[in-house]
Amino acid sequence: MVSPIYIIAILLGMAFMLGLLSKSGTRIAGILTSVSLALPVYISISWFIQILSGNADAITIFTAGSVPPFSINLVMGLEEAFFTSAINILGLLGFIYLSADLKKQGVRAMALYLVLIMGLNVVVMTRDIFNLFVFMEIVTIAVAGLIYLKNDNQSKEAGFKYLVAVGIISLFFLIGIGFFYFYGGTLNIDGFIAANSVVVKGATIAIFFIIISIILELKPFPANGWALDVYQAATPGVSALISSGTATASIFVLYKLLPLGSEIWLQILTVVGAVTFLGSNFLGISQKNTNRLLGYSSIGQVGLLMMVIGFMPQLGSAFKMIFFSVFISHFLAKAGLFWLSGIVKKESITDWGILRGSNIALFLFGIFLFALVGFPPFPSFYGKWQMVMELAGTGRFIWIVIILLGSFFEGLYLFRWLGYAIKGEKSNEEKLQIPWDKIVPPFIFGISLFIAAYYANSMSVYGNTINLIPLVFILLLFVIDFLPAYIKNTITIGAMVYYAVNLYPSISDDTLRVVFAAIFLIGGILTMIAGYSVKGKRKGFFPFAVMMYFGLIGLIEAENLFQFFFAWELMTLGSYILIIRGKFSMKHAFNYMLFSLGGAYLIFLGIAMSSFGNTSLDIGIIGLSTMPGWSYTLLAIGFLTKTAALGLHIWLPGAHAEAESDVSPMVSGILLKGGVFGLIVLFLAMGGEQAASHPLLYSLGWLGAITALGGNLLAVFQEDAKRLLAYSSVANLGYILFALAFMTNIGWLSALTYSINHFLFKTLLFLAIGGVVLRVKTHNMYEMGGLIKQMPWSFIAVLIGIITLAGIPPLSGYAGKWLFYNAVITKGWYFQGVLVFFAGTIAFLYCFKLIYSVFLGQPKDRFRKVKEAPIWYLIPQFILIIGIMIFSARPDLVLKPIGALLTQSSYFPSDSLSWENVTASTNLGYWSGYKIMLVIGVMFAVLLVWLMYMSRKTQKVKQFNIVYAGERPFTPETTHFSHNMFSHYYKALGFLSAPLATRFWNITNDITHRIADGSKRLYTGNGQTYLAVIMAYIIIIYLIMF
Amino acid sequence: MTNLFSIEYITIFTSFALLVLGLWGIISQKNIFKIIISFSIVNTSIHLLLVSLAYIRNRTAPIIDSAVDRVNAAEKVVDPVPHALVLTAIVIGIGITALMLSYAFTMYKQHKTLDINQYKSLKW
Amino acid sequence: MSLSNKNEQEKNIRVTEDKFLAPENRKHTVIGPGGEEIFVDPLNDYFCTEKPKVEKPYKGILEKFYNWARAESLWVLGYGTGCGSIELPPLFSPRFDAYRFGVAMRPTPRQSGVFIISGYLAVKTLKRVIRSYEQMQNPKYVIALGSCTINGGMYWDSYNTINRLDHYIPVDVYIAGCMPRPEAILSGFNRLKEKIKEGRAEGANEYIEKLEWYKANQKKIIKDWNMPDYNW
Amino acid sequence: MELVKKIGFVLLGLFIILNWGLIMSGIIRKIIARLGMRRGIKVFQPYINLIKNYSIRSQISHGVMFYLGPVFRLSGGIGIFLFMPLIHGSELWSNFSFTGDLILIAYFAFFGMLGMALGAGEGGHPYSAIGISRGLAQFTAIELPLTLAIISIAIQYNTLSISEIVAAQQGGIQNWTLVTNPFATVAAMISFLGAMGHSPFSVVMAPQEIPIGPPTEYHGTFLGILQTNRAILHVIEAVLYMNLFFGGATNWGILILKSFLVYFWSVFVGMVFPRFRVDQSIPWLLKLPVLIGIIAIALLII
Amino acid sequence: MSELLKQLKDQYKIFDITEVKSFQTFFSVDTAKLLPLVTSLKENSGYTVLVFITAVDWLEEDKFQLTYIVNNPEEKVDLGIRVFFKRDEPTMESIHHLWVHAATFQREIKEMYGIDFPGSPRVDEPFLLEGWDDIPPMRRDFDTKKYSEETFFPREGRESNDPATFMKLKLYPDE
Repeated sequence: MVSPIYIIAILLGMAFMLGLLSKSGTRIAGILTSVSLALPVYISISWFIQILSGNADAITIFTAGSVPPFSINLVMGLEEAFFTSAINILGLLGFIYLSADLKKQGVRAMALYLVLIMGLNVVVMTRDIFNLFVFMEIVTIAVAGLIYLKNDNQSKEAGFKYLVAVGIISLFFLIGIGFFYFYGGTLNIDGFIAANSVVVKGATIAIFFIIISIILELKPFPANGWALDVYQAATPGVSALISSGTATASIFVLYKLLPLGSEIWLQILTVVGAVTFLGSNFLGISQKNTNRLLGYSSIGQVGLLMMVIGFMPQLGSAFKMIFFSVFISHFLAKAGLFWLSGIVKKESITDWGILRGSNIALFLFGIFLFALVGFPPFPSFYGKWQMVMELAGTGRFIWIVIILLGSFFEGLYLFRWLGYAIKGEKSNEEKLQIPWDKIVPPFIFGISLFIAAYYANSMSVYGNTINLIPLVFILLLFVIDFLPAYIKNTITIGAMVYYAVNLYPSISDDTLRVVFAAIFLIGGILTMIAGYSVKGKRKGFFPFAVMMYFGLIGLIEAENLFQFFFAWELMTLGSYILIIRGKFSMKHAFNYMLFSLGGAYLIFLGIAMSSFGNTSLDIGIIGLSTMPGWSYTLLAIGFLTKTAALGLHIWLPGAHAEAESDVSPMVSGILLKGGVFGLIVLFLAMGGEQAASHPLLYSLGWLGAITALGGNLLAVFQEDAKRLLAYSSVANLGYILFALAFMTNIGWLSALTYSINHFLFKTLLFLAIGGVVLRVKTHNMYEMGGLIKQMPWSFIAVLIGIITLAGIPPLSGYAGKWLFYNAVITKGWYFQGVLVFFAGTIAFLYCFKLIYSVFLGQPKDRFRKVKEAPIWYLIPQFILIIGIMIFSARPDLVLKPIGALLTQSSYFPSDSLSWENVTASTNLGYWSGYKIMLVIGVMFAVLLVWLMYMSRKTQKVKQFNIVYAGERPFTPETTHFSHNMFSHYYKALGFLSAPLATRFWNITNDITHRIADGSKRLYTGNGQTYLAVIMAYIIIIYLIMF
Repeated sequence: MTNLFSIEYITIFTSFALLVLGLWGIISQKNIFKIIISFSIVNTSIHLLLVSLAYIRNRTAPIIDSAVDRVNAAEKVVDPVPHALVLTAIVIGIGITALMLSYAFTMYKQHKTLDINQYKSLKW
Repeated sequence: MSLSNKNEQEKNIRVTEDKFLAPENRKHTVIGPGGEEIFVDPLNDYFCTEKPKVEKPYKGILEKFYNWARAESLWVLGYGTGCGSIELPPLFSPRFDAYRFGVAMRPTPRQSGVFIISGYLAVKTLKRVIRSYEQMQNPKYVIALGSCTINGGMYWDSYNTINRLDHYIPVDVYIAGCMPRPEAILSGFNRLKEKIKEGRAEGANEYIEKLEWYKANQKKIIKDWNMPDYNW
Repeated sequence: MELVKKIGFVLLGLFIILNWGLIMSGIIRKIIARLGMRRGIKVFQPYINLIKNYSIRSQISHGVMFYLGPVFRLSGGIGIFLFMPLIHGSELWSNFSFTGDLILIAYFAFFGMLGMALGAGEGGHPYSAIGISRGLAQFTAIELPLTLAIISIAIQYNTLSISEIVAAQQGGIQNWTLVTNPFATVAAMISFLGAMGHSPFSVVMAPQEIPIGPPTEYHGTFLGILQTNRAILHVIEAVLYMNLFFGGATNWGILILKSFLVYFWSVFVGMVFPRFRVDQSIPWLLKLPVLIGIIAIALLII
Repeated sequence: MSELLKQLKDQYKIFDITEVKSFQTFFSVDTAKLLPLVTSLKENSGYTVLVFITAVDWLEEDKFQLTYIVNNPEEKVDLGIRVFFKRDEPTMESIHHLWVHAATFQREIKEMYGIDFPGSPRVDEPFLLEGWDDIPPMRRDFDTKKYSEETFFPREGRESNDPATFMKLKLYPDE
């Protein structure tokens, strides 16, 4: 074991030694510096491992060979070892990253760098308050020197502001030290704590100055203008050091010094942290400058850490894990992002499209962002979860709201940025230059994130319940991303089949789960088959597709709320990436993410509220919630964002319409069912039939009905085929919501039938239309026409699809409608029912428009030679058609077991559907799918034969052989009646389709951004204002405290 | 009850006066050099404060020489630690000030102005 | 069929000189969605170029029965070609009440069996008449109203009014007069009925049998036909 | 054997309904003519027209859906017939009504419409598409009062089975829905006007404006099939309304009389009122008739 | 009115002035001066309406005449402007930029008389005659009877009488 003092010795010694080298010796200096940075890494890590494994105890190093107060002592305990390890690793990697810049500046810059790292180490280790001051000043000077590295106007300005601000702050620190010594008679922290038994008023003032200075060093909002300028102006490598390194050290100092203060400091810290987290992230939402944006995020994260420390007593034993998770995410991700920003060298986030030039960089970028926002499986997800749960346990919901709101704002700007990176414009001339020394550090940090994720998972209370195998599989898919698409597709399908086979026995006794598992997995396999038509490698598609599907399956498998939420977030993440792959998807995917994020946080809050007063996290506790009104409503709204209820639907049309042809069915036919499943879980937890008169259900019923009407009405006026289908999905989810809200046996049966049907026909329609779009390369229906001749199979698929959609007997759509009517009349929601029926008739309008405008009418010249949709699109379509046919002819095969389950379970014992062979009956009416199919089939066949006999001599004619009042049609384009087909309907009912929701969200968005933009002007750029704010901040905190 | 005009109070008041003066200067002065000077004043005021806090009536400076013998030093001299601290703080203060000045110099070289209001390219 | 034969056949069906070919009917290429070039020959691609076939009547009593039904259900194409069309509306008024003879107006040639040419035909109108006539289904009948359809009437020397309708489409019944009164038209309908019942009203088949002669006559004056020969 | 007998009676019923439909339309035309001081067509003119159309020698087709459209349409018409009980109390004349109830009939009406729409759509004629878009648009509004009425009577009789609804109305005129639930009857009868396509809701077929709308390209056998369907559909829809609101029928005579009177209601209104545009008819239908329907339900649930 | 004419006489050398009615005056002008003249009439003198354009074929004199009637809606007076040009050079400046509907008149004149108006929109498209392949039918050297007999299959046995002679013979056979 090497004594930690050698860390200081090596770094300091080398810093002095470098001064001896001549200016030309940069090469040697570089090597020497690297070596001298590597040794501390070894020392600190070995200490960390030894202490962690219990082989060594924390040691105190007494300098000058005597004990305090006559000497300065350094401590190397577990925490210190951890933080010094982090700092030293960062130092080493940061040096590798910065080496090119540093070499340009010569050996003195390297010496400065060494001094900085040394300073940070000492700041962490020292237990002497004055020593702390000295080394903090050293760090300040080193940082100020490194800011100068960039050597442009902005960095000078920022450096000056930094110096003045930090100088003033450290002077306050010095005042504090003076009082500290005056009243405590010692400079040793431990000594002071020991002597703290006689706390006098003067000591409080000392502690005030000391802690407030450290807080100010951590850049609390709004006294942090100088810090933002530094982040923006410094070289990204240096910004990384400041953000991850000095902030790490400072946060540890805060942690170290807190025992000095009284309990009230924890509360102050919480408030300060909360204000910082929320405020900084809020102001970040309208920020476009890359590094400044990272600065906002950085400050926000530190605010969150302050909150965590402030809640130390409440978090109890979970504190370590939470702190670790949040800290490590911030530490790794923020450094990584700053480094990437240095590689990309773009000032505005809108120019980050260039990042696509490198897969590895894009991958790392994504990882860092997801880690920051707190998506699973990254550590901050566990941290946030645990923190929220602990806070919920003590009923601190306001704080949870603040954390979630701040995270939401953070997600907002980070995902906007990600959107620009994945989809932003990019000029072809520019190439991303990635030297190895620049990419290695972020790469290592990226990998470390996964390791940290593993540890966070194992430290988390519920972490061991997460099934990690799918995640490993997803990682594996990343690794084999270089293979051609069809191999990966086969592997994926194989994995899903394997999973399905293994899953079935474990859930086979719960038909409800089986139904949804079938929708998710069979649907997944079918849509993946369509993926075979894609040539090339299709990079980055499969991991996320699998992620989405496993997320969905995870919902079904979830036994506790943690697993549920984990799966929910996984699904959101996967689907987001799938959606953003579309050509014009940037905006829509961003909307999707915002709504998903907002929804997820509402669910999170709902879960937290449910868990209040409950010991376990079983899904059932939702029903035991001590504040059911809140938790039900929050959870319901959260799930409704995924099912796109009217008002929350505005993300859906764009996201579904602009997605790739085979992604649309995934996200429409299948993904939406995730939300439905969530609602089912919620409603079951509410207690099934007993809760049927809950006012929430009544309003959800109305919402469902209005959604159905609005969605269909909007679909009618669309010219874009996929958008039409997307709005239709909105409406269909409205039906399902409505039927679920009945909370009766038949109502639920109807909802499940709808769900199955919607899966079948919407997947079918999206695949069919997707195949058409793939061939004709346009979404606009009026540009198509007459494609039945080129694409007869797609036509059949669409025909079956719309017959099912419209609920026309004999196909299975009718089953849903029939059950639905019985449910409406049984339940007594007549007017809502009529509204939904009206919506159903409106569905005819767009069904006709869809099939007519695309397949019938006048063929266009451009599409004279288009081929039938790829066979890989047709195969799943026809499997689905077979599914529809079976379900139509023998609905009892599916509905009987579901009905049995609903009836037998304690949830819906009464008023069930009774079966007599193939005839279903309620106490209102009866229906026999099999016989109807038979009767209609026979009749149709007879009539067809008759017609074929009667008109056996029929001349086949072409498109222009139509009666045109003695004229001939001019061109196909002018003869095809399709554009604005329902203008008369718009005249009559168009006012109902006014985009109120869009307008509302636009205004909300606008106002939020305006406020953020306006508040941002607080940071005037004037150093003096910043100082004034700092002083005002001190005074305000002082006034609050005393 | 000590006299308000005794040396320790005077130094403390002076240091606070200087502190306020310096802070006021930092906030109100537009010239960068004046800001740096104000900063130095604050620095000095705090040094003064530290020293005055260490002062114990009727004792001498903590220098062990013929006047103060080694044995009774603990009763005859003022607390030596703050003095040591002040020495260090002065050194550090000089370092910071020097760096500030060099920044100010290079800033002036480029913009030919010392008005801090002109350096607002970074904001919002 | 060999390629050259097919080309020849294609040539046969073209009646429009290049000079009079409408711009939208010229051969052109468009770019398909995949960037491929697609050659479009509008006359071939938009229109059916098949030759019509003679539809033989049934034999014996069945055809008689059918003819009776056809005669008793005369659906008139409501297309006022000349000034005589002003005489048609009174036909359906209470005073004359053509409905009682099974006569009714239909708005589309596809569903109509009787075409009333109500007076003079300018060349321009003739073009539309022929197109509409060809779109009617076999069997179909033509009633020519007024002297203009017989010999040009008062427009006998006009440069753009035809003189004899039966050179362009087969005519079943002429009703002379300038203009004939509705009574005369009713009488004409009855004559047509007799003709149909006797099985002599085979104008549709006659038109197809002598198609080349009719087409030659038509082509002589209609130069910008802009369609394949037969408008299905 | 049972099945063969059943099918035999079904076909017989279909034959009767078809003939009655043709004769009824002849009679109605005759009545209209007499109102207009004309002699009018022969009563059997619809038969002649039908035979004529089946006797057309040549035909053209625009494609598969064009060809199948009439089949769909006729299937729709006959399908409704098949699921409709005709004579109350008679097992043999109840067709296949045991396979589905009122909801089945309400939704099966769409089957024919969809087929027709597709067939006409493939014709490629813009007027067909215009007619269909008008028809569908107007249909959404027409169905709404009917739905309200259906829900109202479903609440009233607590069943969706047509046979049971008819059974509940037996025993004199005071038991008819017309008397017991007048608002539902009024709403449904307004909806009936639209379903029959006479003015004021005849803009779908507007012969002068968009040559007869959807079937503008249909002729010969195709048109014959459509006419056959029309004859069946008109009667069977009248029978549906008769069953729901006017006490059903206990024998063929009453069925013929009642269906004639129900159908004549639409003709009568059609003769008196001029035509609505689509954007006029939809708001109109969504105001008064819907209000009446809502009252019909509200009265029952209060 | 007379003042205007006087002014026009000075400015555009108009000649052959005929006052048909108190509100209607015709005069002739050189072909080259027509466009400035009508422009001035429209812009300065309030003749804002083009009533019509018509053509006369003076076969014997071997020239075409075009007549432009313009109207002053304020004073309710008309002016008829005649221009003449040779039959073998049937070209005239277009005035469609002054009155949009002039293009339609010009198109008809082009079709019926073969007088060209370069630059006039759609002037070469058929207006009434579809697929006309002969000399313009309104020219007096076009023999419409001959054309009809050659083209339209005259029915045998048709007699044509001069109505005046025929009726006189029929009603008053004695005279």
